[in-house]
Amino acid sequence: MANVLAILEQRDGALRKGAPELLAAARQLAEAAGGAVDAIVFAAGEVAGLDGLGAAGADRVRTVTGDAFAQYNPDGIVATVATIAGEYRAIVTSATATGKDLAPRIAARIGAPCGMDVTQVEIAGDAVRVTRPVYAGKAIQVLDLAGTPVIAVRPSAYAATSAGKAGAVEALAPASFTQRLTVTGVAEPEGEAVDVAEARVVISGGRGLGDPKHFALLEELAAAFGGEAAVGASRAVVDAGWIGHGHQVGQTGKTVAPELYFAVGISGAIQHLAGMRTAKTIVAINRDKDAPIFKVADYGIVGDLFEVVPALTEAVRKAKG
Amino acid sequence: MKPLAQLHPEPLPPFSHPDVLATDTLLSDAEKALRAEVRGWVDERLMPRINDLYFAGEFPGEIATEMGRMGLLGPTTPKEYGGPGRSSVDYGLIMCELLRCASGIRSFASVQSSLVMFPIREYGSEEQKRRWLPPMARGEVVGCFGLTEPDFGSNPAGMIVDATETADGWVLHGTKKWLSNGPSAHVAVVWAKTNGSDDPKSIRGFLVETDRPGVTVHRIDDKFSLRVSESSAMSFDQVKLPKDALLPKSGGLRSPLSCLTQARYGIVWGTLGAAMACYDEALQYAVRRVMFDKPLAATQLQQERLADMVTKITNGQLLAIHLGRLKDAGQATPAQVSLAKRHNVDMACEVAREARRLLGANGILGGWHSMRHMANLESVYTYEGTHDMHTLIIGEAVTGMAAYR
Amino acid sequence: MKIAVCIRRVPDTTAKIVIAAAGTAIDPAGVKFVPNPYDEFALEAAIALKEQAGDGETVAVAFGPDSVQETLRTALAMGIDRAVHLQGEPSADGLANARVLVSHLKDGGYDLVLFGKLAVDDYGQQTGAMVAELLERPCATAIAELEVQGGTVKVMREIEGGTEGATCALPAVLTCDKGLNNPRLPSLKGIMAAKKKPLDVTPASVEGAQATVVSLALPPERPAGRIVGEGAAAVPALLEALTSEAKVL
Amino acid sequence: MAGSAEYTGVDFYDIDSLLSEEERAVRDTVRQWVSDALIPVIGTAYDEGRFPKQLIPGMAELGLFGANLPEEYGCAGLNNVAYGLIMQELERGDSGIRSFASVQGALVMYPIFAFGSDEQKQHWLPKLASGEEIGCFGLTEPDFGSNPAGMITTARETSDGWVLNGTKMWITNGSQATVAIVWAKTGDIDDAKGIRGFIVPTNTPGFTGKDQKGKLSLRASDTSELHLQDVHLPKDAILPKSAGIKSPLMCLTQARYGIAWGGVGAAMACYDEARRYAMNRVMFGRPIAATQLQQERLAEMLTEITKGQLLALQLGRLKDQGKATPSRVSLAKRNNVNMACEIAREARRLLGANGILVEYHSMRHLANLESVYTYEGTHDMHSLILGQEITGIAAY
Repeated sequence: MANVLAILEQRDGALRKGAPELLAAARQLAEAAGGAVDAIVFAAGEVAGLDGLGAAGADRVRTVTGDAFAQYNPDGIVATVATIAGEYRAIVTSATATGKDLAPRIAARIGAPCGMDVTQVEIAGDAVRVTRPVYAGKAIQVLDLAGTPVIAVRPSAYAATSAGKAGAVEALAPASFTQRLTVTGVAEPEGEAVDVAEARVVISGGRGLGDPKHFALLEELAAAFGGEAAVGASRAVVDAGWIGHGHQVGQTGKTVAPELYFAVGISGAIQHLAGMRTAKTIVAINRDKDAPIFKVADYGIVGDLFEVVPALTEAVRKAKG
Repeated sequence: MKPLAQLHPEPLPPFSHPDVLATDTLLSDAEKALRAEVRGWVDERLMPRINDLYFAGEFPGEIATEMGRMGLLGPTTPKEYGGPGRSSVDYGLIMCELLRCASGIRSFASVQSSLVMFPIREYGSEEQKRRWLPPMARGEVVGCFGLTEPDFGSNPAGMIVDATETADGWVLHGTKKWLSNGPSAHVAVVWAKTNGSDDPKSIRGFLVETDRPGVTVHRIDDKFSLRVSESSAMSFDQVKLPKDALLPKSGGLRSPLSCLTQARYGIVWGTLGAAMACYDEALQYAVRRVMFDKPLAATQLQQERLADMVTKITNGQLLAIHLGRLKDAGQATPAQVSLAKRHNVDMACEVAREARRLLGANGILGGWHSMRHMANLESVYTYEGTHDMHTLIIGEAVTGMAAYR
Repeated sequence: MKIAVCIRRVPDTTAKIVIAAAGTAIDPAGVKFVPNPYDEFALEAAIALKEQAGDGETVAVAFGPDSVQETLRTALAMGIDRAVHLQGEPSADGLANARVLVSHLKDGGYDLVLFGKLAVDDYGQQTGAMVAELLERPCATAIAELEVQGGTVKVMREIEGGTEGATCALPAVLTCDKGLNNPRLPSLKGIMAAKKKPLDVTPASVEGAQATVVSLALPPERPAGRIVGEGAAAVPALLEALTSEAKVL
Repeated sequence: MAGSAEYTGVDFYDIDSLLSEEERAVRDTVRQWVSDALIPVIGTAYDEGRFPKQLIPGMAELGLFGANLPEEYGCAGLNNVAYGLIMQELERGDSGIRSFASVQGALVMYPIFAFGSDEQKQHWLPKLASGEEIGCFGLTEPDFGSNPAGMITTARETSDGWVLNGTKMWITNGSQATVAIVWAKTGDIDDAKGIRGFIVPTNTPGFTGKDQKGKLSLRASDTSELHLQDVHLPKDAILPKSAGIKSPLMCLTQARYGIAWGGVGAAMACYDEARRYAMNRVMFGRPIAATQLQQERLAEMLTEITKGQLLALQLGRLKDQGKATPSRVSLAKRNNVNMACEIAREARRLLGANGILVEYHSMRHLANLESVYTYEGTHDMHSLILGQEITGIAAY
């Protein structure tokens, strides 16, 4: 009962990014508890990349295969995980849309507490102790969870490690379940490969853009980063209908923690700061040198974004070769 | 739309100034003649259309040369440089009549005279004076003055615009804000720190033609005040200047501040003009407007209002004339100018507001003048040293202690 | 159709957070409390579904101290028909709280139970899915589109890099995300009418909570940054800093 | 940029604790609407000098028109404090928008409610509450501003109705109204007791409304002149219970009551803008909020606002008890508008040169408030109303 189960996500036979980071978190917890890490993957068939999971920290990889798992199938996953939950000290998922959907279902099924959006997980006596931002990052809560807690860990909170574990793959039969919800499919918009919540670089725009069409400037800058950058936005411009709400960063939007965050023409309302303050490096570009955003930014440029952003795009393009 | 001036139910008589304490006896005949001449020109050329210009947010550019012909630009400039060589009191009377019409009109003349021609005269080389002053006095060349920056309003010593000396001249870089006349100016007097220094002592003045590569003028249009004046910001992107762009005798923050003292002196007189215009309008209205079967002017509350106004104006008249005489004697100190600027602007703000209020509902209409003055004076309250800054300058002068830092 | 909307009362998102002396909760003094913003999407969805159907009943349910009655009345003012106050102190354990809600919901005959995606105080983001699990009903979380036709529910939710469609049958449990709708403001007539709508109070308490708050603290301040320069001319300096100092390029 | 942070009001003395939950809910709803719908469009509307008509349906849907009239007429049936809070929040946005709601509620719906027949009430009030009909109030005449009893508009009774003739000026909503409440003399021209109110659909032949152009204040509100030339009205156009100059003055008391609250709202907006600006604007290496002169300015503003809030609230409580006499209303209108004028001016001054730019709000309020200072009884008239109350002697 000292082992940790990490539920990995896949889509169309490819592991979703964030698996190594989740395994790193599971590894640390398992070592503190004196146990091993099991990864589990639900899929319709073969999943590429399972052989690399040992290196990332999985002692064992359990695969559950069947047509029922061609799409995300929470009912099937919950039923199967519930049958093996007794083997584990804790169960972890990524704090993604899918992982956060899944964690509380499993917790409720097995009668365990659930820790959501966790940035640090450790053993504290009989409990599993989790650290998590609350009030949109305006405060940090430490919570002790009894039983076999189900914990959704933020993808950016742990760095992948090279653990060199066995990673032996074993098949597990799915448990029988009642299909209550049927996922009919995933639509991926063209040309918008990176999600704000997942991107290594986020470039957010606010009212200072002046007009919705000027988001094109930010898209060009994102493109210069070559597919690892996404465009975000402040609440004001989302509410004004300049860009879809999926781009909103902040207390009522997405909380992001990219390595590099650009706030362009964003004054820095407290709701926005809450959503991006854990970014590793923050750059602010604003014509108002007194804007609050400069108080949280690591680097600031005071100036007209219509001059600065194109120059920056050009410079990044060159730097990236 | 009909010109707003024609919207009056009945036209008011031409402007005449109040003179309760016979302050006119302190002026010479020549001074009074000059005043009458300027007043006549303003009444004929500007008053009929000033409200329409205000609504449209337009400066009547063609008056530059007319003003030049009348000797209203740089009037204290000596004759050898193309000026009429008038006294400071003359200059004040001109400012008074111009602001009686509109703050934006006076600002135009004041920038040209006190902020452009004055520093050239004071800090320029002989060659610069001969080249620039005569066409400026004629109104053929228009100037503007770049001192304030977006983040350095009351604190010009903090400026970050810089001029770096090169082998064959200077390179100017940075942004200035709140330059009156900017959009029509041919040349700007720009104040910059030099050679990367952060020391206010390194500040020098430069004559920058606005058509030089790297100079960009941004109009500021969305204004509730000074709508007849052309406000702007001006940015200098690595602008190359020849060696002789430098005003050779300028040095340190003291130089631009001496220009401001000239401009503030003009404001002392100008605001007197605005206050007198509002008072006169209110008085003429009060004697004509009948309510409860008698003219407003026959009621105690309006009489109190008018008495307050005229008392304040009389104080302002005495301050202005006395300060002018001191200045002509070479004795006016910057703190004395501050005292009069602070007082007369505040006085004019109060008089304009009370005049507007006496005009009742009509007072919000653009066919009348007091509310326009009231809005303009808010800018005057803030520019050339805010009211608060003058409080602290006077405070420093009387206590010996600086409280603004 | 009978719809329950489970709502919470939270500090206004503009509120400055101050930690109470005990170090496990915020100090509520001077903090303005509002309905949880995500719950407003759920309330709007419920009211709109009823308006669309032309009949049915909408019920707002809240578990919490007496102060949640103000939030329930806001829901009534928006147009919810009646309110149920489960009177008690919620715990830090979402599952224990979910059981309290289920004690009311299980026999309520609800076709649909709606939640906000999360509450902007504790960010627990779990009660809705747990309630569904305990009620053994289908569940979709964080939905941004909703269509109910006959007994069938069609939803869309945003996931990383795309949108996920799903269907289920009524009765169901849904949690609502931003984008689902534009919540209406309570009208003045609605505010007056809210006073006359039923608000039933039932004492409730959590049992068997398995989560304990150890501490609540303010996050570390970010170290002060610096202005690298003005305008486009500062771009090279920025790039240099990102490359050699921050090492993020 | 100005106003990007969320507005949360000004409440230094926990005056919220003196409000009921409904009153706070009403206030919060209107505040939110102003932030979401009004603030984003007001700058352009003001600049262009037009009333933002697109806001009318939203205002009606929230129930902002005649909100203190009974529910049976489609109104919200609020108490007078809640009604006052609506006016406060609307004027936080713009005096012109508050004026619009004020005219519709206090000067059109109120006289129909107070002086109308049952049929008139049933017919007009629900339509005015829903914004289907827009009203205006014709009392002031070009030469009779502070002295409406001197009016020269006449209503002559004929065999089948009435014929109205005259000119009314300074009519808010005049050009877009579908119905006007017009006050006219039915008897001798010197007899103020013969003044009666009439409901005049604005499409009646002989009725014209013309906008007053070239305003430097209340630019987001329509101000018009009404001309009535042989306007024939049916018998039932008269408000049967209207009787003498007292009747329109009762309407003005309603409107002035709203203005006492509106002034507080404008002052709160200016103070809020000035405070935020002072905290952010750095001069001489520190925020200007750190200087004594600006702190004094802010302290003065906050003190005056707090007093104005208490004054408005107490007046509202008195009104709900039927004890808000016209002179009590005069005191509050006079004080709060004057207070708001001072605060708008000082806020503008704190904003420095930026304070003259359209993107900030204080100078717009400053200009608007000059109209508010003058309309619904000028400051001076209220001085004299109070003077008469104190001394028993009329001095006007």
